[in-house]
Formats: sequence, structure tokens, C-alpha cells
Amino acid sequence: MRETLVEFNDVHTYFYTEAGTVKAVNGVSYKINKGQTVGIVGESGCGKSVTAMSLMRLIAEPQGQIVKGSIKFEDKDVTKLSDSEMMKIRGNDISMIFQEPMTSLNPVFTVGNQIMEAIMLHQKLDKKKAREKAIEMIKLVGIPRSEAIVDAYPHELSGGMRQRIMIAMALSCNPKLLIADEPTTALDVTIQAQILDLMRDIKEKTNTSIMLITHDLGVVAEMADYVIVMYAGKVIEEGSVFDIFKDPLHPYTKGLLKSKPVVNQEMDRLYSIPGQVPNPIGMKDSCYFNERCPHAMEICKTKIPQLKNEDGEHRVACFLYDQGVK
Amino acid sequence: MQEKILSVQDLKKHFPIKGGVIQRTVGHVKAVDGVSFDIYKGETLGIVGESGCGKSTTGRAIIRLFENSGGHVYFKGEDINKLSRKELRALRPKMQMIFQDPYSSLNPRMTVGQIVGEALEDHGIIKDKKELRKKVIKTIEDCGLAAYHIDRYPHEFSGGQRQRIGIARALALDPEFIIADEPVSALDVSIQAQIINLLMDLQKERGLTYLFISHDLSVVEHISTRVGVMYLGSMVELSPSKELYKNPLHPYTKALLSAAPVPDPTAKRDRIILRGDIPSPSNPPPGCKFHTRCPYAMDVCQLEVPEFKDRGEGHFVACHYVDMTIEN
Amino acid sequence: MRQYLTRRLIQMIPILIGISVIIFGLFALAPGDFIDANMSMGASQERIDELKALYGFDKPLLVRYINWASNTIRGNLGLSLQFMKPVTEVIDDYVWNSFILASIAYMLSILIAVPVGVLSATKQYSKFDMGATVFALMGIAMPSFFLGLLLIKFFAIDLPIFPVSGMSTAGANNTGLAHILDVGKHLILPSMVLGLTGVGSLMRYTRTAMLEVIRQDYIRTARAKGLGQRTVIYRHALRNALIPVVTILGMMLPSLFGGAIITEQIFAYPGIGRIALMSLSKRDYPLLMGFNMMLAALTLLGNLLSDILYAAVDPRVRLK
Amino acid sequence: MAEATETIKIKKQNNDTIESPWRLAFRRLRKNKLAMTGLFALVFMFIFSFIGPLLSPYNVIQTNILNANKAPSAQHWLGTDSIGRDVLLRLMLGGRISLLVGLVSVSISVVVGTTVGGLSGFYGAWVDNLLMRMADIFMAAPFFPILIILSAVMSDRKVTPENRIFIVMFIIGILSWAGLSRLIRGQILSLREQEFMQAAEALGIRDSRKIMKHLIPNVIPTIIVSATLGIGSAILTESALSFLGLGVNPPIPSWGNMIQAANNFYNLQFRPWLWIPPGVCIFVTVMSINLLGDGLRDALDPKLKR
Amino acid sequence: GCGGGTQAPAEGGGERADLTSQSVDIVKATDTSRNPQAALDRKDTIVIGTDDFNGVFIPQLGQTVPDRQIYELLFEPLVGVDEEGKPIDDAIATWTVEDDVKYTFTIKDGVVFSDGTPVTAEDVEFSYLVIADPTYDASSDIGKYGILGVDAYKNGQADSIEGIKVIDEKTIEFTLEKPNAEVIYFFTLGIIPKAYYGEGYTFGDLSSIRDLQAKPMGSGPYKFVDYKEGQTVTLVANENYWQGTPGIPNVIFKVTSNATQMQEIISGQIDMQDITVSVENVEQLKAAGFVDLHIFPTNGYGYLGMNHELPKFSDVRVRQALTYAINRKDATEAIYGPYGNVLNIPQSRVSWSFTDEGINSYDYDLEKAASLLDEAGWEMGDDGFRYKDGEKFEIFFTGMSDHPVLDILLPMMIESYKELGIDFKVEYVDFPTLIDKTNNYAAEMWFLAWSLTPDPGSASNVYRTGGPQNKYNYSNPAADQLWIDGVAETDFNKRAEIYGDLYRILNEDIPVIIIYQRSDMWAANSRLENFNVSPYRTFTKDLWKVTIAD
Ligand SMILES: Nc1ncnc2c1ncn2[C@@H]1O[C@H](COP(=O)(O)OP(=O)(O)OP(=O)(O)O)[C@@H](O)[C@H]1O
Ligand SMILES: Nc1ncnc2c1ncn2[C@@H]1O[C@H](COP(=O)(O)OP(=O)(O)OP(=O)(O)O)[C@@H](O)[C@H]1O
Ligand SMILES: [Mg+2]
Ligand SMILES: [Mg+2]
Ligand code: NI
Repeated sequence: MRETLVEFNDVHTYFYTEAGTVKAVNGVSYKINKGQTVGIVGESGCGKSVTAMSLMRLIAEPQGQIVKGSIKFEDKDVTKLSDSEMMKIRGNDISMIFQEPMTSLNPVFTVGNQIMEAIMLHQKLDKKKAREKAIEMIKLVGIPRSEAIVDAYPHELSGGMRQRIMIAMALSCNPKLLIADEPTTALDVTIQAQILDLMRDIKEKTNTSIMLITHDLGVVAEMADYVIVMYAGKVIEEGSVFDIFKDPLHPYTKGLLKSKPVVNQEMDRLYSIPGQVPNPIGMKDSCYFNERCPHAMEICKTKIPQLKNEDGEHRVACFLYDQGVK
Repeated sequence: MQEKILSVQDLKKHFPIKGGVIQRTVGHVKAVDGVSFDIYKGETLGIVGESGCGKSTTGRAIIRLFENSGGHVYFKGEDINKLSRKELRALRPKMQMIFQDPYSSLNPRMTVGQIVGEALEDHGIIKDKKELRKKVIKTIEDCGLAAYHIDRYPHEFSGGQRQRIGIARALALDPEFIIADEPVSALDVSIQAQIINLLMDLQKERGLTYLFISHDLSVVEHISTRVGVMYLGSMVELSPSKELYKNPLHPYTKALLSAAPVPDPTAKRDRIILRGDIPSPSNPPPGCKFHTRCPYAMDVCQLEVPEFKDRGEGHFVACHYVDMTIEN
Repeated sequence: MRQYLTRRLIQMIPILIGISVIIFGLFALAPGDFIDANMSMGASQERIDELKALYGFDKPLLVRYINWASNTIRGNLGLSLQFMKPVTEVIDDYVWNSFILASIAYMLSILIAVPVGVLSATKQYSKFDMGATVFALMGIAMPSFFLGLLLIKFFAIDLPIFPVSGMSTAGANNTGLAHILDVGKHLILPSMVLGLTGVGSLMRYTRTAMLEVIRQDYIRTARAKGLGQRTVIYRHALRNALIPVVTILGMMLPSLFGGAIITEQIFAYPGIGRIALMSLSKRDYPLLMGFNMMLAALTLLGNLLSDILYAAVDPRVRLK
Repeated sequence: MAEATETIKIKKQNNDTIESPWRLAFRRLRKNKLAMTGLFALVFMFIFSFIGPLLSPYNVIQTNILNANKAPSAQHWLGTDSIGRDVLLRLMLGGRISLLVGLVSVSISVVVGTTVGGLSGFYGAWVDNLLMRMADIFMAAPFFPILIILSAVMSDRKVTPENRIFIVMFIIGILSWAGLSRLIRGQILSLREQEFMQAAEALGIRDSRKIMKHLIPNVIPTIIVSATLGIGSAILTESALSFLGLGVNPPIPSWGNMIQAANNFYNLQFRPWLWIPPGVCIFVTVMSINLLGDGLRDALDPKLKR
Repeated sequence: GCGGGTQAPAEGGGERADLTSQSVDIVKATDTSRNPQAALDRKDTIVIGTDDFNGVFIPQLGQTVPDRQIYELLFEPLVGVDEEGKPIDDAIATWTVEDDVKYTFTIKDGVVFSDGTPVTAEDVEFSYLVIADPTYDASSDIGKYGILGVDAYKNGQADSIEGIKVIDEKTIEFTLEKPNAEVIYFFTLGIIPKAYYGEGYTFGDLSSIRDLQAKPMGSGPYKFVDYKEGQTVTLVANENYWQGTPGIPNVIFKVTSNATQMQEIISGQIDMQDITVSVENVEQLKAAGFVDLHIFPTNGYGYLGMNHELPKFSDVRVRQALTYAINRKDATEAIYGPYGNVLNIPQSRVSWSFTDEGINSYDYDLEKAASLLDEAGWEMGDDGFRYKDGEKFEIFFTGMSDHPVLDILLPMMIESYKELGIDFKVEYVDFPTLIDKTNNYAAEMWFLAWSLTPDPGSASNVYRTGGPQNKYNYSNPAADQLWIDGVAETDFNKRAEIYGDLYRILNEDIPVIIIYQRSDMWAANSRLENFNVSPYRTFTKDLWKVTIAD
């Protein structure tokens, strides 16, 4: 087995708000190995971004706090690192593509400037070289007239262009781990394909691990080696990409796969999982999916299911597969 | 024939490019460069196309968020650009836009309730405060959010949740026409399905009309009556949805369709890789704008702009190669 | 942009004319004139009338305005009544002293206010922030004469390391470096007073603007790039917080040349501020007109400058 | 895996209506301890100034040369001034003037400045040009001569001292809005280009509402700073105005002209009871406004819930 | 200055010397060893603190005290003034008077300008022609003494003034239309060299002289070196001075501020300065140990003016009542401590014309004031205010802003006038506004101060019927006649009697309520020896005799 790069161990990240405590991440554990691409899917709002942000230690304090658990990155527990140690890791060892490309770019600097900054910092290049590299990165992510775009401000770019700038920024420093939070949502499929190719290239060349958060199951299928399925702040299923797509176990995962429309396949109405995500404030001890689950049992309403090894790497948190219950 | 709700004629939007310390205009980005199409009542026109090809700009120009550089937009026969501010305001509730970037289009200092309910209150549609709250809750629940979200601020939401706030904001007004700019890109497939179902239900119930901009070809196919393909500020192909997916004519459309990812890790792909430099919208290539990357490019493509012609059954395309193959 | 500049500069002309009419009108309306304020009261009525005629105070207002305006356009601001010297020369004699003092003081206040404001914001509600707030508000509640006298007491009397007043040592005919050092020594206390009293407001504005900015997503992005706290704050955040600061800096331009009346008064500093006050209480109209027109022009320029800087600071702002 | 067993408080919410950003802010403000301390201090200053004098055994117009310049004692808690008047009583009476001058003039300047800045920044184009050129004129107009003329006019009209102070408040307010309007406009110029403003436009929100509900809450921090600073300087400006004959007239004191006692080395060194009390009062007032203002800012800042 | 002196926002203080004493009170330093090093280091230089200069250092044109201090050291007049304000011949000329109308001056031997050229009668003539120029716009008024032919010269009808005749190189003759006792003080004007200032001068254009205003040259004990605007004027001893080389080689005048001038003396940065006298200031300067204080009565007085045109003030009983109702003694005490005195006549108590015989001192007496008001028909109403013919007794007082005297005087007046049944309202305006108001007779009651010139006759402008400075509309024919008599008489003893009678009338009539005469104070570092100053004789007159002690 390959070396582990990141290990989440029972991470809890809460937000303390006026209305109550939002348990955005509520006991998440999983591993990312070196050179592995881990796809993370799940309900919108289930805590995928917050998990990633916890790893980067970029949760908006003081409301948001990692209250429990550890996140190991190469033997270091990032939850315990000092700010300056964390600084060295960020951008250099781990880089992140944020979900919101518009607000994540500083409106008063040109995009070139923002890309160059990281390059100059981590690769110790001079300004001219960094600029060349920035132009090259912009070209790599498929933006035309890269020489002009380096000097453009974020608000002058289209949504997809901004997103690609974020990608260029994250890829420019050959990180050990790339966190890509919905990296291609604003891109058309040809460019998406190009970006995905680029990410694969980089991964192959430098043995980078990728934490790929996305809703596009197609992208997951294409990119990921391993898939984590999250629901309401918890991991409910994990397994290799083949396991998940060919043999989904959790009813949520099944519903998810069923919801996806496919080109050239006609249907009147798309399938969608019935019901609502539970309120993350004040959740009871239960399987959080029980209200929406077609196979819900009594136990699901009173106990929280644990992630269990079903077969091999494929694990699921569902009483349906719980020996005792069966 | 169906009622034309919107007619776009030769729409152009050029952004000036500023350069130097004194910010002189050194050129123009031709973000939208002569786009024409009609939308009929009750239909959904899907727009797909390369990122940066001017889809969002087209959408914004249609609802006149900025003054366009040329062409006309008629909404129910009225020239949008000739309306006074007051008339425009009165028209606003009828045509809504779902913005592509959910977060930056939400005022950080307003709660969801305020964001979604504000327009209803301001246009005097709902005057009673309790009723307003009810309506807002109903709308956000339709969009897959929960009632308890109503007093939260945008930054407290995940990307997908924010997108749903934007959708709810547009839907709350019960508009007749909605421009949806990537409305479901940040949503997980289940909620995506829920939203699409909602949009389609509304369409059936109220005869809503959509201009649906998206990169997700399967979603576009599912929801659209007709689909337009844009490339570098122009429309290159426009056709009824099924026809387009079964029988794409333009080489760009073909490349696009071939690149769509399939949710099957074992699936084999036969992708058309587009080569060549991506041209710049400030200095688009002469002739057919696609010729620099087109696998079938011919001499004529560099010289002449292909005509946007009907190939029967409302399948429009602008391509010399198609012209040639069909004639032969 | 060039168009914008030309347009704004051209617009300044009617505004300046308007302001000149206002200023002239104000001075003409203000009760009392130079003769009333200065002349020996024992002078006979005939002599007083003779003098008023000599000074032209008996002419109709419009004639006086046109005379003044036509001279002003030719760069002749007239003769100061109290100094009996061309107004331009009087201004030239004093304004540069004020400028030196004010620019040192503003430098000082910017150097203190901006970093302290930034730190206060990054450590909101910390002890440091509280201290800075109290300090800033004390500066606001404290009149500058008070601070001036306090500093004089400590640094010029109890611990005589700085001179009490003036701009150079009387009778010391220093030249070159020695002169600069001498002047520098005299500038320390007044520039501290002027600088410190300005610190408070600039600091508060910086702090608030920073508080807004540091919670933005792009600051998170900057952090994610691994940039150090300093770079994140001073490069990414501060730049976005600059709009109010730039406005204030633009508004400071006229005061750079306008003199600080109270500070100059206390330190007997040869600046334009005391001269202006003197000319007001003596109703020295030509000097007042010249001085106020200069300030008006500088105000317009300062505001124009900050408008231009907005666009430089924040590319989203469009100049139209 | 440790389970989420802690009990979580769900706070009661106002579930009937959608509160406006302002109402919501005030509700949150009430929970802010520092802000409430500020409010309390401010209320105290008001009580001190408006009710306090009624409890004093002394009288403003009563002078007593034999008892002049006395240090604080049991009879005169804060000592006496140069003609034997009770400093404490003067301090309380001075508060009436200074608090009013501070609050009223700042309110005027905030209202005018915000309106002008808001309109100017929001509409841009000729509206901006017109309003900003107007602000230019206000900023460029010479302060002192205007005041001298005003004082002469008031003198000719025999305006009574009580009415005079209202005019003074008005003047300080009117002469200081221009700076604030420029500050606000500067920020709004940038804010209005943001996407949420486009969204508001697409919704067809009325302009007045866009300004009031979308833009102003985003510039409120600046307004607050300007108001806090303004109150302090208005209180001191009032005393500078007496120099030109515009401020309060005897026997009415104000904190500003009481603190002028420190304009003299002897008093500065040997009679601190003359200037420390008004100094402290101004400071407390400014501080309490600042705390309140900071609280309001935090209350309006959704990212800062504590 | 001339006339009734300059109206000014007077400040400062003085010694409460007994009324007969005219001497200057000198408080000697007690501990000269504490003299700061900064001062001791200036071995051949003294620094004198002063107010802002205007940079007009010519006697004919200069208008402010700081400028005057400079030009008095650079230029000398024909006639000097002694400590009592009487003319003496310690200046550059001696003189004889014929028929009270012809003044013949002879310039003393050896009097030269600092460039070595002798002072001649032509220079004297030139010095007076300058102020007779039709474009002359400074403060001297040559027209008011009745010198023959002045008008003709001004109008350009004559090339010279008939009444000013150069007899020979050293002798010059001035002729008047009729006797004028004041004219002798007109000869205290400094003499300027024609050769230097007259170059380029043409009748009707003073610009060539203006051009030299900041480069003065005259016959005084000091020579001009340089002027730094707003900072210093540097002078150096004139080795050609006709009375011998001055004792101090260098004199620097330095601009200081009111707030800190005392600290400058105490820290040794300046050697001398006139400082507002007050108990606190004297105390601090005494405590310094090394400062000599010269305290002497100011040439001036503070008063309350009233507009007699208003019916309420036209009644002399009311004016008297208002005077009785002010506790002037306590007020003066509170303001100046021992350095101010209540004054009852408009003349300095050190003047030769001063008298207190038959003068009513109007001691504070509210009862008397009340009965006078009753007599005048102002009856007490139920609301505590007095009424006459249905009109409430209201006084609208216009004060000058930022004035330390008013800070104390007004509260006291408010208090006692309230008790008397008068609604006393107060407003402030700035100084020129107040002057403007009084000029237009638009003020009811106000506070100002007159500064006095040596000759008492100039006050007629203030108190005679229709006098240009009589802004009170005061009129008393008997007094008017005495003013005329006073100027027509040239014998000092006889004049003193005339003015004594006049002052008694004014004391009875109360044209204005005179409050106090304060004192001036010069603080001088004790290392200065032979320093001399008195009310009518400024320190500049004797500065050349001063030396620096080791
Ligand atoms: N600052 C915050 N304060 C309060 N709640 C927050 C905050 N940030 C996030 N949350 C909540 O935490 C939960 C998880 O958010 P997260 O952004 O991780 O979702 P996500 O899985 O990335 O969803 P999406 O796919 O839509 O981006 C959401 O319910 C969200 O409402
Ligand atoms: N304000 C602006 N100033 C200058 N150029 C702009 C501006 N807004 C958009 N553009 C340019 O216009 C072109 C079209 O942008 P638009 O946002 O319409 O693209 P899009 O089709 O929506 O792309 P995406 O799918 O990536 O959102 C881009 O090249 C972009 O750089
Ligand atoms: Mg997310
Ligand atoms: Mg777009
Ligand atoms: Ni757990």
C-alpha cells in the first residue's frame, strides 16, 4: 500500500452562530495517499469545503473552530501547528482551488500579480521569471491572450476564466497535495477536459495527491481513484471509484447516482432524493439520512451508524449492512 | 406560431480595454459580437459554449444590466434599451436573472430572508410582513433550503446553498422569463435534479420561459427545448435540443459533445481534441472565428464569415464545412 | 482618463470663479475693514475718509471685484495691507515653512496611524486595540494647544532638549547641515503636536476599513498561498482598505499648505496659519483673498487627486 | 467515534417576520456588553448634565471673588474657577451645551453627508459631478469669514444666546458634511460595481432602497468613525467658535470653553481641577459614542457574531 | 499714534502703586546664579521677545508695536518724551517756540546716519513730506495740527509745505496756523535720510520708499542686519552713533507666542519681553530667580461704552447707577490682582494732567444704584425686572470674544445687574466686527480699551460733541469748550488745571464707564544692566545704555 499523505481523524468543525452551533463537520475520518486522487462527493452543504478548509486551517475564526480530532499531514498534526509553520505548508505543500472564484480573487490586484506572488514566494524566482511562469500557467489552463490577461483585473474576466486563474495559481507551485474544491463548475466541457488532463499530468509528473471535491459524478468517475461520500458532516461511504459507481451501498449514494441526467437518454423527470437535509443545529443521535431513506428502520432513528468495513476498502455507515441488525 | 417573448437582434457588447497609467482605451473585448435569436413563450433555450464566449454577457445585456454596444433586445415587442428607468423597473419582476457567481451576487450584510423577500416588498407585491416571511420560506424550501436558513447570512452557507439562494431570489418574484446563468453548477446531483424539476414544473404550471446557460450538457439537454451553441461572441449553432444532441453539425459542437464526462469509471471516451491557439475576443480571427482550431478548416474559412443558415427543422448552423458537405 | 482629467481641470475654472465670488462676497460682507481694525482711533474723520478712499473701500463692490479678479488672472494678487508687500510674496515667505511642518507631521501621523490602525483591526478587541482606541479618542478629546503646552513643559522646560519655539535658533547663523539640524530640532515638538492630533482619526478610519477587508474571501486565498501575515495584511488587505484613507489624504492636501493655526501660534512658528489668522483679525482682505483662493484651488486639486487615486487603488472604480 | 452528545442550545427566534437589517442590528446591539456600557455612560452624561444642575446648591451667575481658584474641597467637589464659581456646576451645565452641540451637529453632518455621498456615489455621472462640486465648494469656502459674518448677522438680529447655540450646531454640521460625503461616495463608487448591486438592479429594487438597504449598511463603519470623531471635534470647535463670537455666551459654560483654561501654563500646572474635568467629560462622551458605534458596526457585520 | 490713542483689545496688568507714585516698580532678581546657560552663552547678544512683525521698519509707515520697536532703535526723532510724558530735548535736536506757532529745530552736532552722513534739515523736511504725500496711507495724520500749506502741498498746488521751512543745513522751522499744544508730540516722528529713501521718490508715488521698508537705515543706536519673516530681526550696534557706541553689540528680536513667552525667558532663550502681568505670572517669574521685573501703569484704560442715543442711556442717573452697580474693585482685583487699579477719569494716573481732586469714586453700591434708577423712573416690576413706560430694562451687551477681562467682568455684571432688575444679555463678536458696530452706532453697550498718548488733548476726539471717535454720542457743551481751551494753551500747569476741570465733568457725566487701568510688565534677564523703561518712555530709548553683566 502507498504512503499516507493526509489523515483526517475524527475531525469536528463547528460554527458558533446566534441560532446555535452548526456542526458542519461532525466526525470525519479518512486518508489520502501519496499520488492518489480522492474524490469527495455529497450533498451540497454537507461539509466538504469545511473539511478542506480545516485541513488548510482557514476556518473563519472565531466563529468557526476545529473542536476535536486531528488532521495529520506527513506526520504533522496541522491542528496543532503554529501559524508560521502552517504558513510554510500552505501554498507550498498544499494548495487549494477555492469554490468561489470571484470573491476569492483580490479585486485590486491583477490576476498575474496574484499568481506570481505564490511563485515568487515558494519557488524563489525573480519577478521577470515569475511573470513568464504566470503567463505560461495562464496559457496552460486554456485562457487565450495570456499576455494580456496577466494584467487584467478579476472583474474583467468571465466566471470560467476566474476559475481557471484560481487553478493556475494552485498548480503553479507543484504542491504535494492539491485541494480542488469544485474546480471546473464554471468551465465548459472542452476546457474542463483540458484542465483535468492538466491535473492528471501534474499528478503523474510530481506524484501529487489530489483531493477533488465535486458534484460532477462524471468528473469523479474520470479522475478519482478513491471516493468519499459525505452526508451531513459525516462520511457515510468510501471506496474505490469502481466500488462506488458499480456497487454503491448506502441508499444516499444510490440516490445520488440515480439523479444524474445522462446525455442522449430521455426521461421526463429527473430522480431526486426526497426530503430535506436535516438542520445541522441540534441534530439528534440517529442516522441523519433516516428521514429520507426508503429502507429506514427503527434503529436508524435512535443510533448513529458507524463506518464499517463491508468488503476490502469499501466501507459504509448504514445499519442495512450491519451484521447485528441484519 | 408560438408567441415570441424575447427577440435578440444582432446584439453586441464590447468592453473597452484600458492600458497604461492614464488608463487609455487600447482596444475592445468583443464579448458579444452580433448574436440573434428568438425565444418563444414557454420554452427553454439552452446556451452552451466555451468559457468566456460571452454567455453571461449576453444574459446581462438582455436584461439591460449595462448598455449594449449594438443591436436590439425586444421583450414582448418592447425595445428594452428604449425603456425609461421607471418602465424598466416595472418590467424587472417579469424577467429575472440567476447569477453565475452566487456569493458575490449576494449582499453580505443581508440575511437570506431579506435577500429573497426584498423585491417582493419593494415592488409592493406582498405587503404583509408575516405573509412575506411565509412566501420566502416557501420559496427557499422549494429550492432545497430549509426554513431555518432564513435568518442566516450568505457567508454562512456552502457554495451550493448560496446558489440556491440566488435561485430563490429570482423565483420569488414569479417572473415570466428567467435567465439562469449556470444555476445548478455548484449543486450536488440530487439537489440539481430537484431544482431542475422545480424549474420544469414551474414552466408547465405557469408557462415560464427560460434562457438556460450551462456547461453541463446533460442538464441542458434535459431541460431545453432548443439549444444554442456559442463560440467567441457569436452563435454558431442553434437547434431543437434532441436534434442537436443526435446530429450536431458544427465541428465545435461535435467537440463539445465528445468531451462531456460520463459518470462511469470504465467508460471509454472518444474525445475530439481541439488543437490550435484559442483566439482572443479582442482580436477575433477573420472569417469563421473557429477556423484556428477547426479540424475541417478550409481556405474559405479564413476569408469569409459563414452564414447562420437554417438546415431544416430550425436547425441553424454557421459553418462552411457543413455548407459544403450538405451541398455535395 | 486624459479626457477625464482635462474635463475636471476645466470644470475647476467656473468653480474657482464661483468660489472667488463667494469669498469676495463674504469678505465684503464681513463687518469692519482694515482701517477700522487698525487705524489710530484718534485720527480725524477727514483722515479716515481719505484713507478709505486710498484703499479703495469706497468703490462699489462689483468694481472692486472686477479689479481684483482681473489682477488675479494676471497673477497679481495685490498688496497685503498689513505687510505692504505683494500678497504672493507674503504667502511665499510663510507658506513653505508651514509646508515643511505639515508634511513632517503628516508623514509622522501616517507612519503611526496606518500601522497602528491595521494592527488594531487584526487584533480587534485585544488589549492593544483597546489601548489604541483610548489613545486615539484621547487625542480627539484633547485640544492641540493642550498637547503643545504639555510637550513644551516636558521637553523644553523640565528637560530642556528642544527649543520652546521658533524655527531656528535666534542669532545662530548656521549654514548647511548645521542649519538643517537646527531647524530639525525646532520642528520636533510642533510636528509632534500636529502629527499626534491627526493620528487619531486616520487610525480609526484605517482600522474600520481594515476590519471590513480582513474577513473577505480573497484574504483567505492569500493565506492559502502561504503568504506571511505581513504580506497578507499590508499588501492584500491594506490596499483594499485604502479608499477612505485616500479620501482623507486628498483632503489633507490643502492643509499641507494651509498652516496649522493653533500649533503655529503656540510654537511661534513662522507659518502661514498665524499670518492668515492675523490678517483675518486685521481684515487684510487682499491677503485673505489670496490665501483662501490658494486653499480653494488646493482643495479642488486634492479632491481631484483622490478621485484619480480611487481608480488607481481600486480598479473597479471607473472614472467617467 | 465520539458522538455529538452535547446539548445544543437553540435560541428562540423571531419567527414571524423578516427583520430589516437595521432592526436586526439593534437587536444584536442590545446584547453587546461594551456597547451597552457606552450607552450607559452616555445616558449618565445626559443625566449628569440635565438633571445634575438641579441638585447643585450653587447658581451659575453667582460669583465670589474671595473664593476664587480654590482647589476641590467638601463644599466645591471640583473646586472653583477664577471668579469663585463652582466648577462642578459649570461642568454639568457645560454638558448641556456640549452634548447637544456634539450630537446635533454630528447628526446633521451625518445625515447630509450620507445622503449626498450616497446619491453621488450611487448615481455617478452628472449627479455625482454636481454634488461633489458642491462639496468642493463647501470644503473650499473659508470657514472663518463665514462664521464672522454669521456672528455679525446674529448680533444685528439680536439673536438670544439660547437660539444662538442651535444655529451654532447647525453651522458646525453644515460645514462638516462635505468630508464625510466624499468618504462615503468613495466607498460607494467601489461598492456599486459589485455584483450584488447588479443583482439588486436586476430585481428592480427602488433606488432609494438600494442606497438605504444595500449600500449604506456597507459604509456604516465609516459613518460611525466619522461620527465619533465628529462629536469630539464639534465639542472643541464650539469653543473655537466663541473665539469668533459664535459660541455660547456667558454665563452659559461649555466643556470646550472650560478646557480653554488649560491654555495657560499656570493653570495647566497648578490648577488641574479647571481642565481635567471637562477633558474627562469630553473623553467619556467620545468614548461612549465610540463604544456604541463599534457595537453598531459589529451588529451590522454578519461575519462578526460573538 | 495720536488722538485718544488706539482702541484695542487691551490685556496685561500693572502694579497697584499708590496713586501719587509715578515710579516704575522694579522687582529685582533674587538668585542670579540660576541664570540658564542658554542665556549666559550669549556674551555679546541679547534676544528680545516680541509679537509678529509686519516688516515695515520705517517710522512713517510702520503701524504695529513690533515694527515700532525696530524702527525706534534705527531712527530718531527731533523730540523725546520723558517719564511723565513731557517733551524733552534728549533726541537729535533742540528747539525754540515763538508765539506758540513757530517751532525752530536745530539738529545737534555730530548726529549722523549709520552710513556716516550727517543728518540735515533737508532730511527732516523729507521725513515730513513723505507723510504729506497724497498717496500716503499709513497712520500719521499731518493734517490735524494746522501746519501751514499742508493742503496746498497735498493737492499738488505747491512744491513744498509753506509751514515747513529749511533755514540752513541744521535748522528747520515749522509754522502753524494757530497754537496747538499737541503738535510738539508730532515731532517725535523718526527722521529718515533723504539721500537713501528719496532716491527714486516722486510726488504721488511712495513705492520706492516701500521697497526699502525692510532694509531700513537711520541715525539710531543700532543698524539693521536682517529680517527673517515671522522669526527674527537682527540688529547690530551703530559704531557711528552720536551718543557713543551702544553697550550691547548685537540685538535680536525674536517672535514669541503668548502662551509660551514666559517659558522662553525662564529657559533663557530670550532675555526680555513684555509679559502680561498677573499674580500667577509674577509669581512664576519671581520663582525663576534671575529675572528683573519692571512693572508700571499702562497708558490706557478699559471701559464700557454706551450708546447715549438710546433713551435708557441718555439719562445721566442711569449711567451713574450702572456704574455704582459694578463692583469694579473686586473685578479689577480678580483680573489683575495688585496689578490693576480702578480708574475714574480717562487719564493715566502717571500723566501730568491726572487728578483725583473732586472725583467721585463710584464705589460699589447697589442701593444707591437702585435709588438712582427709581429716580430716573425705572420702577421695579413684579418679575424682578425694572420697567419704564412699559418698557423692560434690557441691555444687550456686545463683547469682544476671547477676552480675559470679560470672562470675569461679565459674570459679575450679570449677577449684580440681575439684582438691580436689569435683564443683561451678552453676545460676543470679533474685534473688527465690534468696531464696525460701534462705528455704525449699532451696539448698545460694549467693552473696549483706549490706549493713551502723552498729550491729554487728543482725547477730545473721543469725548467732544461730534468727535470722530465719540461713538457714544456723548455731548456736553461745557466739556467741549474745555477741550478747545486745553489744546490752545501751551503752559503745562495751566493745561493741567483745564484738564482737571474737564475730568471732573466727565466723572460726573459718565460718558463711558471707566473700569480700570492695568499695568505693563517688562521681564528682563538680570544680566542686563541699566535697563530702563517707563510708561511714556519705551525701552528702546535707553537700550543703547544697557550692558551685559559678566
Ligand atoms: N461561517 C459559517 N457559519 C455558519 N455555518 C457555516 C459557515 N460556513 C459553513 N457553514 C455551514 O456548514 C455546512 C457545510 O458547509 P460546506 O461549505 O463545507 O459545504 P459543502 O459540502 O462544501 O457544500 P457545497 O457543495 O454546496 O459547496 C453548511 O451547512 C453551511 O451552512
Ligand atoms: N467588465 C468587463 N470588462 C472587460 N471585459 C469583460 C468584462 N466582463 C466580461 N468581459 C470579457 O468578456 C468575455 C465574455 O465574458 P462572459 O462573462 O460573458 O463569458 P461567459 O460566456 O459567461 O463565460 P463563463 O462560462 O466562463 O462564465 C470574456 O472574454 C471576458 O474577459
Ligand atoms: Mg463547498
Ligand atoms: Mg459566465
Ligand atoms: Ni466522533
